[in-house]
Amino acid sequence: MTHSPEELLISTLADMLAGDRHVAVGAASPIPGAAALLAQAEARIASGRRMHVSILHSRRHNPFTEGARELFDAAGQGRIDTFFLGGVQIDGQANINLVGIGDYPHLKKRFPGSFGSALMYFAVPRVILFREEHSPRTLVGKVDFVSAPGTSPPEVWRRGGPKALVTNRGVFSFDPAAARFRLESVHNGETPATVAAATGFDFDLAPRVGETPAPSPRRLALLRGEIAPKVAQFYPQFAARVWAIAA
Amino acid sequence: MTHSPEELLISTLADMLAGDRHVAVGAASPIPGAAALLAQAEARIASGRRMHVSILHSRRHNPFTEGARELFDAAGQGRIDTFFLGGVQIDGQANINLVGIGDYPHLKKRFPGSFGSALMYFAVPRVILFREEHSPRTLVGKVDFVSAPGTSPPEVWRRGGPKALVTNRGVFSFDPAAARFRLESVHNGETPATVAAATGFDFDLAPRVGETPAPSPRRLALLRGEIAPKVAQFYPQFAARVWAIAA
Amino acid sequence: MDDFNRMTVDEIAAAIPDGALLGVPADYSGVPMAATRALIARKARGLRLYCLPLTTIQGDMLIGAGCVDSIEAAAVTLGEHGLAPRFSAAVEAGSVTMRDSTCPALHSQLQATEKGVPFMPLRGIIGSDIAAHRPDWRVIENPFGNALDPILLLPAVKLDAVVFHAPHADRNGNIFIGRRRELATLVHAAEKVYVTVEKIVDEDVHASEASAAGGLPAFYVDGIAVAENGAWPCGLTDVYPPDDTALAAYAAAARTEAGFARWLADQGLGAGNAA
Amino acid sequence: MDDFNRMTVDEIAAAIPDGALLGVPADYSGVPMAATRALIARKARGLRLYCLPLTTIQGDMLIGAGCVDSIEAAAVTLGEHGLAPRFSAAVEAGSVTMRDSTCPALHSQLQATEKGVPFMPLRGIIGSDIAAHRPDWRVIENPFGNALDPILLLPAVKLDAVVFHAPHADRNGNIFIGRRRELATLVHAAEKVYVTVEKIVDEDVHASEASAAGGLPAFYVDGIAVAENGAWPCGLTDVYPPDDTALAAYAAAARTEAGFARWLADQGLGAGNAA
Repeated sequence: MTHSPEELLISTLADMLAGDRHVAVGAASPIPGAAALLAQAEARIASGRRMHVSILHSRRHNPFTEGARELFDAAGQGRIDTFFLGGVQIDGQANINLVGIGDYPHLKKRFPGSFGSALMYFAVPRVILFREEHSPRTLVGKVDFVSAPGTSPPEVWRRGGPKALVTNRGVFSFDPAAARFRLESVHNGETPATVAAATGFDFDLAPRVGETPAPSPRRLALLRGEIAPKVAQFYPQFAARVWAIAA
Repeated sequence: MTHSPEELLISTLADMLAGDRHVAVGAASPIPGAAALLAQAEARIASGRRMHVSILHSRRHNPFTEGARELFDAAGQGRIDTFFLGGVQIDGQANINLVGIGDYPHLKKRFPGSFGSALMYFAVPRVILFREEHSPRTLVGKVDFVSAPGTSPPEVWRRGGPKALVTNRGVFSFDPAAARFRLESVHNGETPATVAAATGFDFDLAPRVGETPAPSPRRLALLRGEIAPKVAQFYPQFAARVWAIAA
Repeated sequence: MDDFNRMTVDEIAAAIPDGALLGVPADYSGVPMAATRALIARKARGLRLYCLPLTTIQGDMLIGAGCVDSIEAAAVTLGEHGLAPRFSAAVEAGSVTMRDSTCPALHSQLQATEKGVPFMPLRGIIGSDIAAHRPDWRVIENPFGNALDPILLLPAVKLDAVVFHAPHADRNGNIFIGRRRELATLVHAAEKVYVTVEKIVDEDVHASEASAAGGLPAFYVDGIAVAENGAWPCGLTDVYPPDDTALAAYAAAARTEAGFARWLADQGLGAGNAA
Repeated sequence: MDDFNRMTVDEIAAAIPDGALLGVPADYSGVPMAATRALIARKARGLRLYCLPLTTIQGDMLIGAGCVDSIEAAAVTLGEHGLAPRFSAAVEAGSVTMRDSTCPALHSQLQATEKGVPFMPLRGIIGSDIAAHRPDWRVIENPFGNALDPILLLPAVKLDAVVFHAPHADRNGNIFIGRRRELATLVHAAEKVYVTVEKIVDEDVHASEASAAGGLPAFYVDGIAVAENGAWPCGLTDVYPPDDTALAAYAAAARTEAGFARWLADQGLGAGNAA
């Protein structure tokens, strides 16, 4: 069964969520949102276990009742196992920049801002960096502005941090002690060399950099049959584009 | 028109609330609660002005929607103008004791505890001390335990504090600079001398200590006609005793 | 199909271990009396009660039955039914340690845990004997002040468990708590969260904005037991009023240790008194 | 009989003075677009926006119309409609000062005022360039720690005013805000509170526990104006969805200053652009 690039990314992210009790997904994140719902469905099928998924963008899947602070409070309490962050720029030390390009505060190009990244990156045990565009423009040697640092000195309280970086070219893990990414797999059509050419920072290589596993037929069927209609409810444009379905 | 002792106290407290925007009344306080509702009705009649009255004991008159912390938060914000506090003991420096009699923690007689007094006494501009029993047992030279101090050193943040002490014998004002009470009026049948004999601390005398003014016929009619039925809804036993009405 | 961990009241009592720091709601806030009777029946021992911010018959019964080592609260009282007799007797005898606090401090120490911070500042309290007897509290100079400005810092408190009673849960395990947001504070600060409810309803608490505003999300909750009249003899807002006759009977009986023991026996809890 | 201070939308805009530190709700939280148009119409100047925690078209329009000196937020964006063009242009040109923050900090600084304390601690953030550019924030050593444990302290922020849009108020002046408790935080931290509503309803918001749980008490509110579709083109939860066509049209028009001016003129706000 063939799959789309988006379905590969959803499948890759879903693998990283197995075992979580509670996955939260921020705004404007259809692929992480679909991955969380897929992992939730698979946990139910495999073991009857309930995985909580909180998708801020969705009326139906947003469980919070104490206003916008509750996600951050829940993260502070250690109740969120995995969260997703992106970045206008991500550098080799996993620092992320959501603010802009240029010499802050005199930016050449202003982006929206840091959102809750400066807390979530510290408080959530597993943060998955997700940025589709994989180029020297997005994956840089040093970010122009640190919205949230990838690592912290030992005396600074930090429950979690970056565990992985997923792009449209491959999958990296992150070693906080070395403050370096390691390429774990490349998507179909890429090699470590093509990935390195598209990356603005140095990274390590896994002993064997394989191809990112394609979603199984069974997983694809679940994704298209059960998950896609749910995603269409809160990301209609994305669902229409990827699965040609309406909300 | 004759009035009961309770009606005199309600009337006396109501006089102290004129001009307030927001009066809050804690648990187990039928007389302060009735006084607040009376002052509210009189402000409406006099000028059409709305005085907010929050009575924690009442489902109907408790406006808070963020749980039990909201009263204290609102006080911290400076939104409560007057609050009432009592005490197992009150001393001449306006320290109040809601905890017990004896050498803390080895008390001879344990009472419930300090409730929110240790914040409210600082945060609310005008705190009215109200204790019906006026005896050397309740108005003491020095409290056995300071649930909340009557005065604070100048460097300690304090927006408000004790403004008056009302008992079943008279009305005192309080001078925080001198940390002393001053007898302002005595209830019918009392004199400064009988009050002094029943008081365990020294206090000053106003230039002319008059008799506590009796409620006017108009006020009594309002109290009995409009306020008493409201009080009966949340203090049925008190209303039955004082006004012989049922909820 | 229920999509939550359904327990019995006895299983909840068994899941709260001896010695636990246990969150206790106020009398207006869903008193878990069915679970309290189950704790007494299982002869719970060494409980440390943390009240938000006070307790009435729940704390008094647990103390009278010998389940409690210490209690932190702004007040322990039977309200209009008078002093809490087993509490007062135990404190006067020195058999239970009372950690005197004040309402906003009890809220703030849980809110610190709620926000994942190690402490919270609070105004007032300085100069009271409450502060004088709390070596776990600190006074610092306000770092943002220009002049001397002492302010109290209170350390975060994390509860081992909380149990409360609520009107209903839905089949997804969301709880309806209405305006009683202090229950959410207790929950956010607790390691384990158990809830007893009057009933399970079919309509999702999150279905409408009005209902959701009074909801507690399922992801906080470790187990739910159905216990009809589970707050009795305390009341449950908009569901049933307090049973003042039963509360008055308790207040009268509990004035003496013997009277309390008889009252427990009448409740089928005769073997629950202090070991 | 209405028992609240009824105002018009224009009176609300007039009551918010030039230079005010103005609370701004997020796009999911009752965006006061009618009041925003009235602020532009009255040529408000020098506003300092404090967003909880972000703003979309409201902040972008106010900036484009020259009403804003500075803005503090975790993000300014048109969401699925792209970057906020007037915001980005103004920040790039240096004509508006952006005070970059992060969502939980924006909540905590208002919660400090809510609790009447001078500061609140917050975890994380240390080592970010957000913290590096905020001289008003302090790092201290945790007084309760045993080892080195730096923690950020954030000073309390008191807003001069807040205005937001809500589904309804009752005749006693209570506001229904549903689950949007961040609106309560904005209110608690504001000197003056103005609300626009779709309608005034006869049933008291406090009448039932479910409705009261989504209520904001009247005593916080300084004035209420009825403004039907008052959040348009933003949505209002459970009342109407965002008008994506209008938002897309705004996003396209506002890409240039001239396009924005034409768009304002089409809204009858032609004279509102920067002086």
